[in-house]
Amino acid sequence: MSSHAAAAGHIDHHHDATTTTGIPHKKLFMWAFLASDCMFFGSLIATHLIYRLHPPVGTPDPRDIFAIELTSGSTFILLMSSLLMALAVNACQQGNVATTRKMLLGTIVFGLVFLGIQVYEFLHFIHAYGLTLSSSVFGSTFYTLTGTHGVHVAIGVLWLILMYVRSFKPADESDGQGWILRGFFHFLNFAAMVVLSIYTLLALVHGYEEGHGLAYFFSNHFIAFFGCIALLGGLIWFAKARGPVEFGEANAIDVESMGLYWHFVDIVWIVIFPVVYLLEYIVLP
Amino acid sequence: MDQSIPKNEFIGHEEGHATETKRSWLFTRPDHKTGIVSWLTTVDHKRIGFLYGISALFFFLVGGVEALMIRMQLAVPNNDFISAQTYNEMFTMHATTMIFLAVMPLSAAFFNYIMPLQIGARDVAFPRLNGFAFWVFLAGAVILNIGFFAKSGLPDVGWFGYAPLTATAFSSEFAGDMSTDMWVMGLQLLGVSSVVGSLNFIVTIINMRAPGLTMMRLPVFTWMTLFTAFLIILSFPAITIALVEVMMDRNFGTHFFEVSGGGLPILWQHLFWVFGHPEVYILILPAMGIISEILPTFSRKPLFGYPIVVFSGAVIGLLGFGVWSHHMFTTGMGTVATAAFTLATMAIAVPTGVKIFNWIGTLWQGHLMMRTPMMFALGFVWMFMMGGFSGIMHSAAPADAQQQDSYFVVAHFHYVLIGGSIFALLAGIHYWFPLMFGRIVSEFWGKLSFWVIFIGFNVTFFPLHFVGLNGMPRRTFTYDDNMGWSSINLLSTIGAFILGIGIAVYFGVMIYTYYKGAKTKRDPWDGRTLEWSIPNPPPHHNFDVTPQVHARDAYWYEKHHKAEIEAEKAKQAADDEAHGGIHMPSNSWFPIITAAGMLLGAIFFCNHNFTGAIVGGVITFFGAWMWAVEGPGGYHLHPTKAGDGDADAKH
Amino acid sequence: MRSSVLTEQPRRRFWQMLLVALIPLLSGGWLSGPQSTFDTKGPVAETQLEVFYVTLWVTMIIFAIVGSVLAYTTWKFKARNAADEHAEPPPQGHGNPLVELSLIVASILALVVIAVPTLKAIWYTYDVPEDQMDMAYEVNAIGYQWWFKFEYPTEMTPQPFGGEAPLVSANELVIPAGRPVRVNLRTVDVIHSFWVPKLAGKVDMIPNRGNHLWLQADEPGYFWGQCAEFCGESHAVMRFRVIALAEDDFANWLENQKLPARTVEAAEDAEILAAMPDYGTFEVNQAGWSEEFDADPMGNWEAWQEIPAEGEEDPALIAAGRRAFVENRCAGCHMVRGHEGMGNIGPDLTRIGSRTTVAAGLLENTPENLYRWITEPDRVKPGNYMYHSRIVTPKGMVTMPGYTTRDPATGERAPSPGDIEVTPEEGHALVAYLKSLK
Amino acid sequence: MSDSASVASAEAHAHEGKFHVFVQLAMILAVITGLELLVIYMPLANWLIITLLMAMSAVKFIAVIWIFMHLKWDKRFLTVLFVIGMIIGGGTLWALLLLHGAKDSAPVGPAYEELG
Ligand code: HEA
Ligand code: HEA
Ligand code: HEC
Ligand code: CUA
Ligand SMILES: [Cu+2]
Repeated sequence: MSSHAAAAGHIDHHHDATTTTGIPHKKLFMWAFLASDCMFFGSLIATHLIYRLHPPVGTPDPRDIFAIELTSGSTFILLMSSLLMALAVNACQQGNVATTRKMLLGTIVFGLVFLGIQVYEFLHFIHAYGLTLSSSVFGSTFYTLTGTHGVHVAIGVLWLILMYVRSFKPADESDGQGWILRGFFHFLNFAAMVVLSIYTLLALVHGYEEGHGLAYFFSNHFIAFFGCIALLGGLIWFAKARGPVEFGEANAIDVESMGLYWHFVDIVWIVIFPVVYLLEYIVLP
Repeated sequence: MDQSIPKNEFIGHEEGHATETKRSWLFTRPDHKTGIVSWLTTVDHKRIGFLYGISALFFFLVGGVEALMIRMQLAVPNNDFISAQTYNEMFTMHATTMIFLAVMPLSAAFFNYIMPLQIGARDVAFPRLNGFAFWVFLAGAVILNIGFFAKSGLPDVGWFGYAPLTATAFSSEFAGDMSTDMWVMGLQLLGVSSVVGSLNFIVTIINMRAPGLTMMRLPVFTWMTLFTAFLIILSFPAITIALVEVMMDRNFGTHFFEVSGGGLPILWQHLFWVFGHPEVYILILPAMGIISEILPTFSRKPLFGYPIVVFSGAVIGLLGFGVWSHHMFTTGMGTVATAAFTLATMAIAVPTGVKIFNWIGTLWQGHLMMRTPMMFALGFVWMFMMGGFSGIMHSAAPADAQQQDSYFVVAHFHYVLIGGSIFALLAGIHYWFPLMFGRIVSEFWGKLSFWVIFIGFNVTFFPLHFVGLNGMPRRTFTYDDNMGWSSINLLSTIGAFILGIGIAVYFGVMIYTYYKGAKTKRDPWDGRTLEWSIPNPPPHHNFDVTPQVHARDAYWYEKHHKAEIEAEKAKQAADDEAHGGIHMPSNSWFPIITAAGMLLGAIFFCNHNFTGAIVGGVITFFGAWMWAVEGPGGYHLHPTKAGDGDADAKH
Repeated sequence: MRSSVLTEQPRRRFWQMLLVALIPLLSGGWLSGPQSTFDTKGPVAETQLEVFYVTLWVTMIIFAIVGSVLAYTTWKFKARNAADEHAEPPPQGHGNPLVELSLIVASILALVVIAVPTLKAIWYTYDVPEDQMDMAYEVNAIGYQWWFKFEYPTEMTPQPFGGEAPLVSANELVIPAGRPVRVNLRTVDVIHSFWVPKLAGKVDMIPNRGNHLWLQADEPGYFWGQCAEFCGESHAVMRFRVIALAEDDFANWLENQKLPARTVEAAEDAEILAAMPDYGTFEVNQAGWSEEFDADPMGNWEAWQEIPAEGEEDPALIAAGRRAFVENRCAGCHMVRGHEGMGNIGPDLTRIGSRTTVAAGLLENTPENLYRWITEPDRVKPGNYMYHSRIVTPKGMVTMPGYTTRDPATGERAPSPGDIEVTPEEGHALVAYLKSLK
Repeated sequence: MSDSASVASAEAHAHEGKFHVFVQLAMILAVITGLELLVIYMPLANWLIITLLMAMSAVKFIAVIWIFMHLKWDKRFLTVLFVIGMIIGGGTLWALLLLHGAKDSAPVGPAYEELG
């Protein structure tokens, strides 16, 4: 609780006078959690590698399945989202709400692109190569490991969206539950937008892969496409300025904790990428 | 417990927050100070500690009754008191209950209740999260025990659930048997609870110490809380993953431990014991912390070799992560691995020994007050030492090849678990009872219960060493009379009933004391740490004035530097007032709502009702979100202003 | 004392046993059972016991020292009265690094004393010593819920479907004495563990893992063994025996084992002569051992191998049993090499008549016990897969028609279609048939 | 507490500066990712490639926690805290791989027969 410092008009982001060590509670909490998460992903990666060390009969050759270019692309995307996240924290610490929001949005979009690629990748592996959770141990460990990472990303995206919506909380709370309701719909709008646009995009990609043109896409996914546009309009309406907000430097610690989580998800991928994907190209004879 | 705080004490929220009246109905904080709602929504660490304690003691009795069922069945050869299936359910639930639902939460009760008091804090760092940890614990406990009332029955795979026995093929007697799913989900929720709670304690201890309370002045119990919390956050993820893998195998057809698909059951053992061994230190370190508080108090001397006791706690914790395979000496790991784990395991005797030596050093030249807590503490030192020695016998792998999965192991771990953890926890209850409830247990009855428990315990478990070396395997519902095990088993059963009587006496005395016991003044034992500086039972806000710490054993110092402290207190009180009084967190509904969502989701998931599981998930999400939106909240107290606050006479 | 005494005079029994229990170690009675780890009969168990003694002595000595200091301290510094308690607090000393350090060093030294023999023994017990490798005998032990299959990979026998396969036996492992035996440990379902305390410590049988152990019986003898890893409902009664034979006896035994099952020919018109005793009903989980057998297990084992003289058997009954074996679908699960038995789900029964136990070491192989097992396997061994034949589907285990179940309320048999129902007549015939398989 | 205005502006400056640090770092990391992809196609010895890969991902890992997650500017305690988790998690991973790589742990059974 950095309220006393907030009252003094300036927040020292590296030192919180209300705690013994000067480290804000939330930051300490998050780092301890991340230490714990190391063990979490350590165990998962260990499981995957142990089965790679001893592939049972009938294990497919991952090199036939992986599309390394695509995965490199998503690796890059996640890296860039990490950059945006860092910039969002930076902006928030300076009380720059507008930039914070932009950076948050960017992080969300990049996170979603990563997830989209992962979903696409999974679907592709399933349909093109028949690699499923139960088709082989490789499928089990691969999907569980990358899927768990994906769930981490998804949770991160959810958190980011909630934080984004939170940044519109009006300073003047005199209308009681008004802002809560608005926040709720804002979130719903956002969530619907995410789901629908991923659907639309996948449809587009799918249509393209099948060799259909844009015309086909529009005639078949008309509603989804315009639904997206409408929801986008909704988001813009929600984002309209409505007077001062209760969001700023004092919330930097929240954004920062979220950022730590997001970066951690990124570094987990930094490990998974070489270990799960790249190693396959050299280790097996 | 029930501090009634008049409504007019609410002077609104912190700067920048709207005041109470303007809040939406959804976020009107429940401000009940008494009644059921006050308990459901509580964020007070003392109340949460109390809830943990009560549930743990309840489950201790449940686990004890399960133990008695085991012992009844084994009393005579070829008994058919209970069926093989029931027997297997009993030892599985006995162990799971005792470890996860009795000893761990009882330790958590002390972490919650005592640790913040020892560091001079008014609550933990995240009060609502603390409530959440408790409710999730309860949810896990409920799921584990649903089998008592459901067709599937209780889990029957043993407390370490070795794959592939947990696969549907071997543990589902009929389609839709979900006892093992319940076990998996129950442990999973308990894991969430423990990890969340521990993160909270870590932040609290690191960040909320009273001014002047440097790390090297922390009471040893607080240190051990910290180490335990670290062990929990670093070891539970391993079992979480292992359980996820079993869950996937059972529900989504993966092959993690599915033998025909190439699964390696040995991997489950590794992942389980990567968690499992640190877990046994999770059970013993808090106990050692309690002992390190009691022995100095009743010897009226500081702990001998404080830094080295603390340091050895850290070493035990750290080494504890490198010895897990000593539970797997018979799995054919090969010579090098076996040798490495043997040596690492033996190494743990050194820091543990250091603790024993320092406890004896503490007693040396003290004025030993032989009160009940002290009796239990001394009992602990003796019994734990014996349990440790049988641990050393296990650590020699070739000898362990004859002991593994025999009753010798059962004897070993009951010595460390009962003679160790349980003795220390019982000591702790006695020791802090006057602080918690303002009443003191009769010495006669307390000592009587100690002796009955002590004798019963040894009669039960000492002979089990022999029956184990005489070749009796554990987890067997029956045995033949020609094996030479009969007399020992009968003796052990008799012992278990003596132990049961001892425990019944213990609880009887506690309940009596709670209602009718002699009232006591503040600080009845002439304590050394900060928790004794406050009135009993402690007020809602713990400390009227944030304490200043000048030395280890802070309260002992205060008592011997009265004048200096008085002046300091006055200044600190003025300081607190200048900051607008003491900030206290508000109650909240959302921790329990979030936990309830998890409970629902988990139960539905076990039943393969995925819609229900999603509903549970949505409730969880909703609870967590509202929790975030309602904000920390809080109000201010002014205990040092004339007329309110501490009514107790200053000591 | 037969345990049937228990049901007759539970009270007297109780006090008797209590009395025995109170005379601990003196007689050594607590450590001298058939599975005692102290009564070692081979080099592996011997080595393990020596290591145990080292740990025991070291910890006992430390216990004696630390315990005496602790006891002395408690006695010496105890406050003896209220005045004592309220006396001025003692000096508030904080510790003594020198004491700490020397105790740490002493502890480490004590551990080194344990560690050295331990390490040596780890290498020794791991596998047959290099110089004896060529004389080692190899067998495979395979765990099933809840019995053991033993294979002799070096002894090939012709198979009913043609070709050759290793000699198979169940629940009683016969090994040559005075020779190292290397046991390959496998399992078909869950984890089991192979433990013959007098010969060697246990090693687990883990799916998808190639474990092994070695042991050696210095002298011929009869040893008790037990599964020592929890493996489901009947883990407690998953037992086995090891019989070590002198080299010649072992060779003879092998020769006999390799032959097809013994056949007792009955004349077309032979009549069943033997009386069929009424065994009554059996208690659940009733004891299945006898003092007569335990008095000389090895002698009894040898007696069991004898082929009955002409006239001691009832050929007609045996023939009826052989028919019943087919009619009751026993043949689908059990192998009787040379006869109709073709199954491999259950234990090989080619020589069941010469085994001293049935139901995986649980019951002494008397006609009464055998009858009990084949008529009411559920009362002998909870959950066993002879009684419930099973199929495993992804959704869990489904029980197939098996033995008829009893109505839990009335205790009456309640057959459902397709169930096996062994009538008393068939039961006696089956017993005679199985007993004839020597 | 650093309440004074001058410190505040210095801080603000530092933040300005961090913008460039972050962007530059992201560029470097992107380049390393490209190199990772390149190196697996290089005609080098396996051990060398593995070492290179591990080294590069370690560099990325450390860079992210050190700069993006600003451990560099935070209290050292946080670094220690995280490193404890990293060492225990990584150590366990490593030990598990060693244990399973040992000869005695080579799987045996129908599911593995062809390779056996
Ligand atoms: C509170 C819990 C607790 C504690 C503290 C311990 C402490 C120890 N344990 Fe125990 N253990 C369990 C709980 C615990 N254990 C449980 C529950 C199981 C069974 C799990 C299951 O299978 O279900 C188990 C099983 C177990 C095994 C596996 C047995 C088997 O299944 O084959 C082993 C093997 O090495 C072992 C060893 C040790 C050792 C070396 C210690 C050491 O930490 C002990 C150290 C203490 C001392 C040695 C005494 C004091 C020291 C001195 C006075 C100094 C001088 C001494 C010397 C130099 C020797 N334990
Ligand atoms: C902290 C842990 C803990 C504790 C405290 C205990 C306590 C006891 N345990 Fe247990 N035990 C384990 C942990 C623990 N155990 C574990 C981990 C296993 C391994 C399981 C496995 O193999 O998977 C095990 C296994 C185990 C076995 C071996 C089973 C087997 O392998 O087949 C036995 C057998 O004697 C046993 C006995 C006892 C007894 C007699 C007590 C006694 O101390 C119990 C004392 C308590 C009471 C007797 C209750 C008294 C209460 C009343 C009298 C009032 C009742 C009234 C109401 C409820 C209204 N335990
Ligand atoms: C569904 C398969 C199945 C059928 C049918 C079956 N058995 Fe069995 N049998 C088993 C199994 C499995 C065991 C091992 C049980 C155990 O010990 O847990 C066994 C064990 C035995 C044993 C004990 C072997 C030993 O060495 O311990 C005998 C004898 C036996 N069966 C006889 C019979 C007879 C006679 C019949 C027919 C009436 C029969 N079995 C039908 C599966 C079957
Ligand atoms: Cu097989 Cu226990
Ligand atoms: Cu252990």
